[in-house]
Amino acid sequence: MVNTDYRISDIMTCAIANMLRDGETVFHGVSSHLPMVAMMLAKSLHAPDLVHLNIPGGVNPGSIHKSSYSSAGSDLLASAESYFPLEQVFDLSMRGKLDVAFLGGIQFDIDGNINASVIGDYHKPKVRLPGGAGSAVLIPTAKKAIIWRTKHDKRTFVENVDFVTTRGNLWRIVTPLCVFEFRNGKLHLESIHPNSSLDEVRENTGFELLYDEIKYTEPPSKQELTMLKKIDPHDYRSIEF
Amino acid sequence: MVNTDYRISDIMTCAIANMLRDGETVFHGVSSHLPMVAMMLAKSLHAPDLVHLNIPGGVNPGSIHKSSYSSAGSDLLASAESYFPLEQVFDLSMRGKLDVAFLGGIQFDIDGNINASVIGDYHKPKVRLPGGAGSAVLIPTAKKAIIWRTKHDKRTFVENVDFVTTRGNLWRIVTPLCVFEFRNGKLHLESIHPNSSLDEVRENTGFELLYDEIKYTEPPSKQELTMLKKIDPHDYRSIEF
Amino acid sequence: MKKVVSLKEAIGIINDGDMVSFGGNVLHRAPMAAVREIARQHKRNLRIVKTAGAQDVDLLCAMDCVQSVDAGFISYETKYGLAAHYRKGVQEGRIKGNEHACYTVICALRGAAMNVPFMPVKGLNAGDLLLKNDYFVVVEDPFGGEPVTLVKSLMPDVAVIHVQECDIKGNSIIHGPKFEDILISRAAKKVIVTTEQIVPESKTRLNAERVDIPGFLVNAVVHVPNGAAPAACYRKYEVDDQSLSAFIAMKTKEEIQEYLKGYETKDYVGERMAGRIW
Amino acid sequence: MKKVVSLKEAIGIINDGDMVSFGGNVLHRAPMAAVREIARQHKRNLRIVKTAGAQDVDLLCAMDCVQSVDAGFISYETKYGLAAHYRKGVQEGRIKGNEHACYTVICALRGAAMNVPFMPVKGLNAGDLLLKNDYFVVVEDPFGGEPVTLVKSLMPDVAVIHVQECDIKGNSIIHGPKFEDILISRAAKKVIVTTEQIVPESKTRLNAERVDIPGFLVNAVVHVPNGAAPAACYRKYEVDDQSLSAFIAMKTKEEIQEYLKGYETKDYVGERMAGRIW
Repeated sequence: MVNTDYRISDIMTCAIANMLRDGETVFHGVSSHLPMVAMMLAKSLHAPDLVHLNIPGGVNPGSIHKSSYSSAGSDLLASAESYFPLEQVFDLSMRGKLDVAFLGGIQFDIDGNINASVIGDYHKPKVRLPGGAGSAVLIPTAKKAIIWRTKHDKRTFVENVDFVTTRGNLWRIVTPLCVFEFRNGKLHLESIHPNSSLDEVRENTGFELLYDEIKYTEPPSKQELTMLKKIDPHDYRSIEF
Repeated sequence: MVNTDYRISDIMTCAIANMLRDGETVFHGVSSHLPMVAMMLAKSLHAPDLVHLNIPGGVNPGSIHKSSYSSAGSDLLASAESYFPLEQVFDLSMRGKLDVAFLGGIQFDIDGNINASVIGDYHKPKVRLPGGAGSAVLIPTAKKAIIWRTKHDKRTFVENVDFVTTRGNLWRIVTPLCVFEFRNGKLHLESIHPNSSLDEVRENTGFELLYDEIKYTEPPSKQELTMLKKIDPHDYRSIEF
Repeated sequence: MKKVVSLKEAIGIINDGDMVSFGGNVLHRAPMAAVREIARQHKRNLRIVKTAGAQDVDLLCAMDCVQSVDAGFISYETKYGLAAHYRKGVQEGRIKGNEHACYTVICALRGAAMNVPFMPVKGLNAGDLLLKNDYFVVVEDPFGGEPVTLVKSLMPDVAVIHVQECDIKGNSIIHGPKFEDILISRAAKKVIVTTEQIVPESKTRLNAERVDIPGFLVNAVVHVPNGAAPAACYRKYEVDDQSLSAFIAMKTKEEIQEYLKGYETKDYVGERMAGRIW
Repeated sequence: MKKVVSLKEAIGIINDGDMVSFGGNVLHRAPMAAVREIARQHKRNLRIVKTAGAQDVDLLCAMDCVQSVDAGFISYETKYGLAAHYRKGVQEGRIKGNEHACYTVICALRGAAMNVPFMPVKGLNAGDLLLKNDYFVVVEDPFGGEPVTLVKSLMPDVAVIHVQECDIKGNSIIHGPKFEDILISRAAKKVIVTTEQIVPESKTRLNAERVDIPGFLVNAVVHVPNGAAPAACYRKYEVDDQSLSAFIAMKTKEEIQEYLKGYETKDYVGERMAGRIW
């Protein structure tokens, strides 16, 4: 079943792109190349009026070809249609007008708790993580919070997170193996990627897998792969792998 | 003693200009032609580094020749050196960094209470006045609040104001007859204009005149009058008279 | 999806009872064509929010469109005198005049932009405004400092803003002073932009960093050259002295209705633009 | 009165124990020459405030200049990995890592710009950040709504900002993204601007509406071409990959001291400008 024409990064990018609807306001932050490419893909295919928001404030950048080392760089403003910087993106989300926010995290548990802060005690941490950046205010306020994580193992999907940077109201988590949906207060297995299996997901997840039926993530279409080559010729979507 | 070379508006303008020091940040609002001219005069003579702030946000406008009907117009920005709009002028004052603010008012009493709101009851006013604009936040926070008023009568300088729009911390009140100084919680007669007299001030003031000695306001100098003709050729300083 | 609409359609967005905030300041870049259309459509019980208003507020007060006015200053400037209709409405008890300190309007709108119920305000710590108005309250500082004044947020339903340039997506550029227009565009739930000129998207994109209101915040765009008149519009026109003086001399609703009628051709000149396929 | 000074003089404004806020964001337009000079002058116990920092914070942590860091995110981006010196400092208890949500840093700085002791924040209503940090508190809404989270204001003593253009009065123009630079220039008591270029006053006056930081807010101007390197500076230069990678590989203070020495000639190139009569 494994198609060698696409990689895990392509599957994740396309899966995320397909979660985005036309006209939505969508924000990604720093170190977020994969969702950035997914947003451009959605905009190029089914969501032309998607509103692309980012840290440097470039609304609907015309291109992301120059974003090699940063998804928060000036290049996003240089080709944009207007200026709407981070401060105001946050305000927008507070007003309930941010449809989708992309966020990270290091640990997740079945109850939708997210840790991006510390391993160990907050005041005397064993490991000080980079911090949740926008998570603690965007996950509670964005209409749909999508988390992506390029690692899927038992250290990431844990029984209990070490610290709750924020919790609740997340919408989807996209990993190299599957998509989780958060509903009724629990993470549910929404779909398994075509490159993976129920067993593999189970072996790499530290909590019980909840699901109604086994579904598989739609593999990238030819059209999507062709478009990906065009909008992301330098393969920034794979930087984290 | 009356010198026909200058008018009351000239005396007031020069008196105000002489209250301003070099390097100070100074703000005037709407309907404030006289202080606006005074600021330009001070800047042209003894205070070249005075920072002129205003509602449209033009920092240090190069000219006020076009401000015929408004002291809040775009002309102040058109010839300015930078943009610092009203919102931020207020913030600046809150931070204790506004040196001088020019404000109006309709009634004043000896205790430094200022009314710019209503005559009669606040909720059922006999007369609804325009409102105190910035007064209620600028008088408490600007280092020196200067009030100018082109009327000096017993309806303006009253025993008790009808409503306290704000109070305290004013510094000077300049009228067509005199200058009041606010100190130790009371208005004191600081100087009488050369065109007026102690009797005239007393007859037109509704509260007791406090003073240590009788002083007279310095009359406009030749240099000041010459400069006034240059910076205010259309005599905006007399609009309110 | 089509944002460029007629003035009538745009003002149709406003409901009776809405909280409405206008751009501009006193005699400058007030959205007067939109204000006139609000009067023509007989909107009722509007709650107006503006730091410093003049003919916009006065005209709507004259035409019985207004329930309350939250402002720091309502008056023309020296040359044109006071806002007689606003004063009369407040004095007769038909209109509630909620006096602010300009800055407290700004703070209340900042609260709306951040979607919090109040904003702390330094400076407003004395006088009767604090005592007579329930939108101010003084609280203890939970971090242990001095007592703090809070102003209740003002969350406009609609912001109405007149700009010099706007494209069909709503990306708007204001030349000259912006007054509180950017703030109200963020504070309001919906934004109506009237514009001197509808410019090509390629032009706004060239000036992306200078776009003051991004299109995705804008609900309706109306092409109204001279849409701020008789107020001034930077780089376009000065105050129309004759029109303003004439208005200020008017006493009755009938006179003002005639005045509004006199502007119809001018105010509706952009209708053709709205009809066009873009 | 003379604002154009040497880098050494400008950084002399900063006292041990000061709260200092840096402009830029992660790898972009961070005031790195100024940061290096802070390290060379062995400042101690600085309390750093920034929404999202990288080498600026990491370098000062490595050189023991830092007491606490209030930030939402401290890390390089994907390609360059984590901020090892910051992490180590926090893990060893030498540095207090006050985690914010980027937005709560912004709100805390807004509080400083308005000189109020706290700012209400929508959104931060769940999780341990609220419980573990004394700079957040949840209070009743005195206007009768839901409970409200307040963040304690962060009032920087000094803001340090790198810009592309500045005149001798301090009027500064930032090209491209401004990040939180304008906010911190208003929030801080003093402002140090380092600039790629000192431009004639006539040039800033021509672009008055585009001046991001008016001169009267600026205490010191330093001419430092490449003053953001190895971070990127829009329209001037990209990230200096080699320098950044070299730094990230360094483990000891001695190595970093050498690294700082290697920048001295570049960082002090503007000294001659400071000496000139303007």
